[in-house]
Amino acid sequence: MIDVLYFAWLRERIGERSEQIETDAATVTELVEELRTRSEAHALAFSDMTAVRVAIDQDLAALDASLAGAREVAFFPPMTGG
Amino acid sequence: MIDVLYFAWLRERIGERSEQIETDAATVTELVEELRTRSEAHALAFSDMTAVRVAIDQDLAALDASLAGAREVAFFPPMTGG
Amino acid sequence: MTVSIQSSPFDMGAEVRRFANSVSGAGAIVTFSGLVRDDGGKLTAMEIEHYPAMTERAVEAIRVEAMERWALLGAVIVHRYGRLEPGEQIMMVATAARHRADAFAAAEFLMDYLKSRAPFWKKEIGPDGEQWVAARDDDEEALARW
Amino acid sequence: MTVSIQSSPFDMGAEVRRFANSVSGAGAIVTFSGLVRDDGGKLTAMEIEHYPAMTERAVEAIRVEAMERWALLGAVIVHRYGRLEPGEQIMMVATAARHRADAFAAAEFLMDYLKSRAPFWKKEIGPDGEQWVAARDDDEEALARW
Repeated sequence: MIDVLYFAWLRERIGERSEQIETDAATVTELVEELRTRSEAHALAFSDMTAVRVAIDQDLAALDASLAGAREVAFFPPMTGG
Repeated sequence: MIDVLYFAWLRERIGERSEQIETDAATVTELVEELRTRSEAHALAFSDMTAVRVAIDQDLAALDASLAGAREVAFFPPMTGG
Repeated sequence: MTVSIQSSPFDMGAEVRRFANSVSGAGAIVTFSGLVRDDGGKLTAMEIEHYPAMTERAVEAIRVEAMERWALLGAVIVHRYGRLEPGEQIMMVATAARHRADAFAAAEFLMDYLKSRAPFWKKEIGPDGEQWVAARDDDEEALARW
Repeated sequence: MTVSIQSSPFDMGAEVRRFANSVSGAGAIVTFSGLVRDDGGKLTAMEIEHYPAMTERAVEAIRVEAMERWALLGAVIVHRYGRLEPGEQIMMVATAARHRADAFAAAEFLMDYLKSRAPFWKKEIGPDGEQWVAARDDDEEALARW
């Protein structure tokens, strides 16, 4: 069971702040494949992965990072703070 | 008649903040030559001109600048503000 | 507090004074503050979203990296989230060092990293609607110089 | 006042607040303040001499040059003279711009020029005597980058 979080326009497109996912995905890439099948909104949100960043357990990670031991995966657009 | 001003260690070595000089010097270089003859302290203060900066009428100038029309000439070490 | 993530406004003057009093031996203090620009009435408000569980840790990691890379005597970061009006302060950083080169470089480093590596997202709200601020290519490129 | 040459102390926090309130449309404000370092008890006081008839004009000329070279919405400079104790503020600059790159670059430019082109001379007074601060080669070299 993984908590999946969405921020900014990913949150808005998917219409959820977070969802709990039962998954065997070994990597972020595999998780994204699964998420795309959940709804058209998910498919749209993840249609261009160059616009998506990911954090695993609150640490920035690569899109092909391993999910071994991961409890929380967050997806969001490039950050624009400061 | 030119007002000659001294700052920082030039002021301390010469022992004066300013002096009025009757001079026909056409350039700063010529004025320095004249000032050197006024006392040993002057000669010492002007012994190493690489350590001396000059302003003519409150504008930074080159050591060989013309004195045409000049009313106030100031000598001081490199500046160390900020 | 060396890192503060807050929705409430802050008093830049008071923060600067407190920071200056908190460091000793400093010869140079640099501050940066970011404000919501008033783009000639095109902006009604700025909404800043963040990732609460991650934000403070990510910002502190950036601060620690600056402390390690430059000879700093201190560094503080305040960053707000929520709804902000034009003219309001979004965030500030302050750095203190013996010499000005370290204080300036570290402040610029902090800003470049906060822009692209801290989990904040800005949305501009105007009379004609709202839109997420796009990341700028040159913000990402700015990281390359460090 | 955009340039103030004064012997009295100033309140950095109050100056920053006043400056921020005086500019409109700014997205970035950078400040620098220079303090008398406490060199482990080796310094009793700093004495700053200046050239009263020239100082304000020279500092204003440097300020105007910064305003012309960068897209600034404002710039202010406060510089003290006279006797200062360790920990006291010597001077400050503040710059405001729409974007941070202009505000940072202009503040660094102002500092580099004030160090080497404004008529101030510092003398360090310690328990073992006093001596004029020597100009540093790298302060002069810093000008070359602009």
